[in-house]
Amino acid sequence: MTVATTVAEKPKIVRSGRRFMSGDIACAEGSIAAGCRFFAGYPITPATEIAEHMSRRLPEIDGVYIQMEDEIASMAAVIGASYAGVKAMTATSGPGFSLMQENIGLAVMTETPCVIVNVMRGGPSTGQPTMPGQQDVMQARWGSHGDYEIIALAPSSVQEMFDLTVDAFNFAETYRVPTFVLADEIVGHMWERVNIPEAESIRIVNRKKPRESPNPKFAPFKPDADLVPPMAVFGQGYHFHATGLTHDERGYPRTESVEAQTRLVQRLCNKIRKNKDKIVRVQEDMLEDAEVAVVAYGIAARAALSAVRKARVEGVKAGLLRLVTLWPFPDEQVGQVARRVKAMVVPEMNCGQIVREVERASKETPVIFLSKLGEEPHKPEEIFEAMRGTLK
Amino acid sequence: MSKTEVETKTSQQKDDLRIGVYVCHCGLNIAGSVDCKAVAEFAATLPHVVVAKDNRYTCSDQGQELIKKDIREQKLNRVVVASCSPRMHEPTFRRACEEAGLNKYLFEMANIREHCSWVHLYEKEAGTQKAKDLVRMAVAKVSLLEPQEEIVVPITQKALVIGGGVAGIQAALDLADTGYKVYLVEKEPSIGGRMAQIDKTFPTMDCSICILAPKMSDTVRHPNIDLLTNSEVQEVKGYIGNFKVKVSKKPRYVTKDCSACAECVKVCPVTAPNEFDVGLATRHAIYTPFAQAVPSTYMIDRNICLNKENVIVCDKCIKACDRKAVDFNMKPETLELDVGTIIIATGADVFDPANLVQYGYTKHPNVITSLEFERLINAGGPSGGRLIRPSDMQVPEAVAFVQCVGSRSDNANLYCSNVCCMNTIKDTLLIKEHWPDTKIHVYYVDIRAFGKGFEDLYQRARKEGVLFVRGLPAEVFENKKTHDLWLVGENTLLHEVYKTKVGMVILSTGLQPRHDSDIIQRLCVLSRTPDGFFMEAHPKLRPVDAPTGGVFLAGCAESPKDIKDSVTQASAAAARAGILMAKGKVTMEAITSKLASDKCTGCQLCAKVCPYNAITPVPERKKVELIEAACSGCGTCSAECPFNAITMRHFTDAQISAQVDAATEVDADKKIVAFCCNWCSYAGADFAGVSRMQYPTNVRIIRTMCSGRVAPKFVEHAFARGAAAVLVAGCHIGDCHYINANHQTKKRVERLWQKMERLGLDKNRLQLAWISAAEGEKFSSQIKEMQSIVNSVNSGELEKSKKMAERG
Amino acid sequence: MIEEELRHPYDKFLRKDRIPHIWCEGCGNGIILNCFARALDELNMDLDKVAVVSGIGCIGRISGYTNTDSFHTTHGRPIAFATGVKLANPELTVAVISGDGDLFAIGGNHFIHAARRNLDIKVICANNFIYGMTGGQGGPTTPMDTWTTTTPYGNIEQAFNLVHLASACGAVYVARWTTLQTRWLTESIKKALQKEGFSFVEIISECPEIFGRYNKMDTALKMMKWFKEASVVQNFSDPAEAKITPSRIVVGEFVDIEKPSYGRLLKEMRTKATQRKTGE
Amino acid sequence: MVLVPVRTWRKPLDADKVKPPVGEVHLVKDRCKGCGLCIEFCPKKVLEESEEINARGVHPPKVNPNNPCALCGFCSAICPDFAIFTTEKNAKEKESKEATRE
Repeated sequence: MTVATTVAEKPKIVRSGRRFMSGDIACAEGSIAAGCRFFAGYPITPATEIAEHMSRRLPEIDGVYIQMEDEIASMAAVIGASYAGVKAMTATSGPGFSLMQENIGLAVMTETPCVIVNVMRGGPSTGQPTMPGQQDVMQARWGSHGDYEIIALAPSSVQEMFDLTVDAFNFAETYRVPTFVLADEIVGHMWERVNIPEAESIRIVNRKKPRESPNPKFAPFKPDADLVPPMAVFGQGYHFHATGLTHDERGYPRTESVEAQTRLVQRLCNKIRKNKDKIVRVQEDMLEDAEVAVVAYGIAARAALSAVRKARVEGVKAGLLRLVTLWPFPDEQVGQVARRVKAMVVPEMNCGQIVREVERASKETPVIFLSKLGEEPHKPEEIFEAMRGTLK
Repeated sequence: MSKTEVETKTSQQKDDLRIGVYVCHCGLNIAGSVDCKAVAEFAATLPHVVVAKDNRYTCSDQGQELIKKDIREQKLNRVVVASCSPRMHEPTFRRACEEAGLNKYLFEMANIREHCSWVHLYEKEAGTQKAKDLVRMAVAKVSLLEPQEEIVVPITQKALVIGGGVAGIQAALDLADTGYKVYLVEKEPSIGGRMAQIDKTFPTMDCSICILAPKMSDTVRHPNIDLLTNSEVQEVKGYIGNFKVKVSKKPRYVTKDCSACAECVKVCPVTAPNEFDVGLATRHAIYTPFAQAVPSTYMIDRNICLNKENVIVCDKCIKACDRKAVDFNMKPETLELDVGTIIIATGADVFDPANLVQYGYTKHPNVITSLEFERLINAGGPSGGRLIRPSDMQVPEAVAFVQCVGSRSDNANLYCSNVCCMNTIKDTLLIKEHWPDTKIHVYYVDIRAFGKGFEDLYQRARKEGVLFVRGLPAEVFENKKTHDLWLVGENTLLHEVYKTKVGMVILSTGLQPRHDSDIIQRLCVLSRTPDGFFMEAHPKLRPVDAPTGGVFLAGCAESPKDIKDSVTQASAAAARAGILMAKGKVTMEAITSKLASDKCTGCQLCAKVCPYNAITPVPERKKVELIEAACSGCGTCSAECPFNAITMRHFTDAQISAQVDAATEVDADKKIVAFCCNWCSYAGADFAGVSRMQYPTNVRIIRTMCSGRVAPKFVEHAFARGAAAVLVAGCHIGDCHYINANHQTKKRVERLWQKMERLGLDKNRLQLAWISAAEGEKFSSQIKEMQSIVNSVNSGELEKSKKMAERG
Repeated sequence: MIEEELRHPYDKFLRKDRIPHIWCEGCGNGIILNCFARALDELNMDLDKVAVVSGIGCIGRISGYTNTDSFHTTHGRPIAFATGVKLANPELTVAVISGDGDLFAIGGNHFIHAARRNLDIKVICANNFIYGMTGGQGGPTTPMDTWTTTTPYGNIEQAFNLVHLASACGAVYVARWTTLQTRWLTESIKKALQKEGFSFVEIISECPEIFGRYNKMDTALKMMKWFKEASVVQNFSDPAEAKITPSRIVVGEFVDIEKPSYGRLLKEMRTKATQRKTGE
Repeated sequence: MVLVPVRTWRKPLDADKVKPPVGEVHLVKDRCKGCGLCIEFCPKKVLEESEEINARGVHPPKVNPNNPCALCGFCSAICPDFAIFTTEKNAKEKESKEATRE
């Protein structure tokens, strides 16, 4: 990816430098920096600004923005673009996310690198379009039918909206898997200063290309050691076939074979599970000597941080474990912390989703759940009170 | 002249009728076997006759002047001329009357030539007696005639030419150049006809297609000509000046975009013998009949094309065509044309010599027809102009021509085909030109070299050493190995048998009427002469007019003729049609029906029988309505009406009864009263006259326009008057000039027969005969046959039949 | 025989290791595949630049048989998927081959919008009036009064007139043929493949095993006989009048117009965008 | 279309020159599913059902030697199973050479 400083006329691809922008725009810029040249979407609060920004930016840089007739189509188009060799993304929120689920399954089955941004809002159903939420965390993991693994990242700042979108593309390309950016209304609409690095310094991963040249025996779904098959794309002469049906390494349907089903589905899960350590990321704050830990992600993590700081001032040994990767879930990291602390507090803007994973990972250590629904995110005081409560 | 005026005027005239009778000698044509003076003297004794004269040629200027003079001076208000057939001179005398200020419908003719003098050449007395009767009948009718006003109808100034041979092309071009719109209908894919198939033309020996091709392209390019190939006339309705024609146009399956590049032909997988080359060459399913075809657009013969119905199995031509001109979705169209005149130039068929087994055509490969010869000798033909024997493709050393194949023979056509002699002579010279050493024998009956330059050509052939032998071969044998041929026959000049060996025999086949002539005949209500060709209105004076007004004949459709004659006749026909259209209007004879609404009860019987739907029922008023313009005057409605509500102008009940009365005034019991339709039977009787066919003198012919006019009451009236027998004669079923009016004739006569049987009468006394204009023979024999019936009638029988009318 | 098999002229358009295909005896899908191959052959297309996309249903399997890049999407989504492919790589010729249920029931929305946008893809619809793979249920094209497993009392729904729908939505090329008219069908597929913009070819395709069996035409021959007797070619007649009834199947080309494709407009818009000074 | 009735009884003189190509039918027997479309719609009735039973348990068509193939190729166009195709007879040698070259 070259920086477009050469021609004064040409708009820059990566708008490096310190900039003030909203989370949605940062996400859009991040995708572009990561090499996204195709966006298909459908207007929905609070993700619309991403589409709007893409519609302005992509044409400048020979990208494609298209507003499809619905989110089903958007997701299908994204898969199509990816198979045509272009990095592709869509952005939506709850209801649209639900519509996308079937084709997310198709993306999983056909191992399509693509990024789905879900700026979460209050549900269920139409719910509260303009209010924040973290209610789609489990849907992101289990939303489509069948067994599979995906990757989901949770930004909690505008800067992260940029950075994690880049990472999301890198993961998608590395593991040929749909990757989610699970933001929320607040992070999406929040304006902050963002530091966009120089293009060269941005790490970009591109999908593996087939090492063999086109030949009749070519097997498009034959995995390497990392369980990820190199990806051929349309128009390069491989004449390969891909299908949502259970298939063999040639890509041909195997609708009756137990062996094929087992092999395929297990590999689809294992290529993520076996590479978990390369994927999972968390951020630790003041956990070294902590007696109580807050486990949080997204917008909740920001309140959690000030709560921890406040606690330290009050003499409470508190720390924060911020989950950057939600899926695959960071069991080890949570487990380690759990073993060190007396209790854990999990604030989420839902009725308890990630907390179940935390409980699973933290064994005996007591876990206090702080639920929040509607406009207001958690207040640091609430989290602080909860921590102090655990130590009484 | 309004109806009431007419009535008052005639009623005045009733009181003082002043009739002039003129008996014509027609040289000796009449005077030879009829005592014209006596007839004139007799006429003078008839009621209201104030002038009765006989003269040599009434149709001459003097004759006509005399009539005019008498009308003026003697105040004649009715005129009778006893001379030839009204079909010949009625127009002449009507004009004379008109010029003298007498309404032409106050004129009547007595046909004492065709119907009397010529058919009773040797019975002067009886002939004269008959002539007197005929005059008596004419006078009886004329005294009841009323002045009539003719309606004038406009003429559509467009012409239809049927047939795109050289005659049709010429006629179309002439009319188009005159400025009339012409529809030229040709059923083949290209115009050109026979002439296009011929190599050279006699006597000038110039290349046939070379002189025809320019005319063909003129035709297709002419702004006034609408060329409809692959088309056939389906229906002709209406009348002179106002024909409505339906033409069905078969699809070519190739659009006008065709550039005739022939790429399609190269890939077409099916072949068939090319009709144009008489099967000597091959064509494909997609083809053009010949190089110079017009239009040049190719066409697909769906009969052999692999693609049937909706399934396109083979798309080779479609793919081969750059211009995307192949279109299997083309559908047949029906075009409706309004034309004022029709020229029939449908040409002739070639006699099929396979029927004459002695010549071995279709058995011996080297026996060919003159048409096959034309294609062989033609540089553009299947052999590239080499005269080769089909058996071995070798040029023969000796050839023989056999003349009159299918002509002038009892077991084929009786007539001379007119062109074969000269065609053969031309062919012999062509052979001599290319292969001088070839021995050529021509076996003939007579050599007919009658035309301009023909004799020279004949002599040239003789000088070139062509051997002309009088006497046709009795048989042609083949040497199975060499396929050489032996001709065996008698040289009737030297009275010796000849046995000649040749490499090839050319049968000089004659021409015959189109196998499907009957279709055109029916559509345009034409007549045909015994040889089957279309009959002209008059053999001398109207040789290109058909009997039906507004229809004309050109080329071989009328009789076998060569190119020159065809072109001449075509131009003549075009001129005749042009004259009609130039007038822009035509007066319809005032012989149509009139309805007396007060007598009409709305029973609708008339409406049911009217062939022209000219009568429409008006049930709410319990009446019918009569559209005079649509009426053609057959009179079958009037014959059907039980309430005498319909009058046929110029053929009223009263007038016809008066003729019956007059015909039966003396010796009724020996007489035959014959009702003959104008177009066929009356003309048939004329034809008998023209052919001098002798038959008994006791028949009295009453002319009606159609046999459908003959009401049962006329027949009953004849019997009531004591007539020995009655003949009702009309066109053959299907040939009726009024579409199907004669079906009513049949029904009515059958009803009469039943009645006669019921009354115990001898139904043979009423005869029904279908006699065409060409069947003079049939007419005379019909009269001869009826004699026995006449003789068998006894007084008792007569008395009974006199009461027939009264009894139900 | 093997040696001949190698020489079947169209083998090069097929994934030979997948032939014979799964379709029933006499199934129209095979004829459609055949015509598609013939079209590619006659246009002498670069197979590297052709992508075949299909949805769910019997005909959906077709993408598995064409020797091109191919994708077998979820039910109803081939057009949406194809949108992504075509826009991401404009030099590909993208053919969507799918069934009437896939394209017009579950996928109907994508069809009308792709046509509206004049997206440069070729949609070939095998219309067999029924859901074959699921055993013969009624669908958006099932004629009135027809018997299917879900219309046991006869179908009471009006059927879609697909060519009318396509032209109303703005398709630049619209044709309908039966599988019997392979020649015209192939020509239409060729036209569609060459034309810029949203092209639609509807193929009335026989399903003797299911539709036929339920409706007294239990062999391909019987159904073809119906096509032969009922079909009427009416090129460029009003698609609204192009009815399909037991006695009449109006076939032909209905629309062939020129209109800039979405791709072309997108390209033009891009040039505008790139030349624009970024006001920052 | 009805032309003037001419008795076309002779073998046209150029019959041997303008011989339309004769086709040869090739069957991929084991692909045939026996739908019979090729048999039904062959315009020259070249094909008929055979007695033999192929790998798929149906009767593939067989060629009737009395009816020469016109090479329209419809059998191959209508075959749903790529089981039949035609080539030009005399062109066969040259074609097979090519085949081996490939």
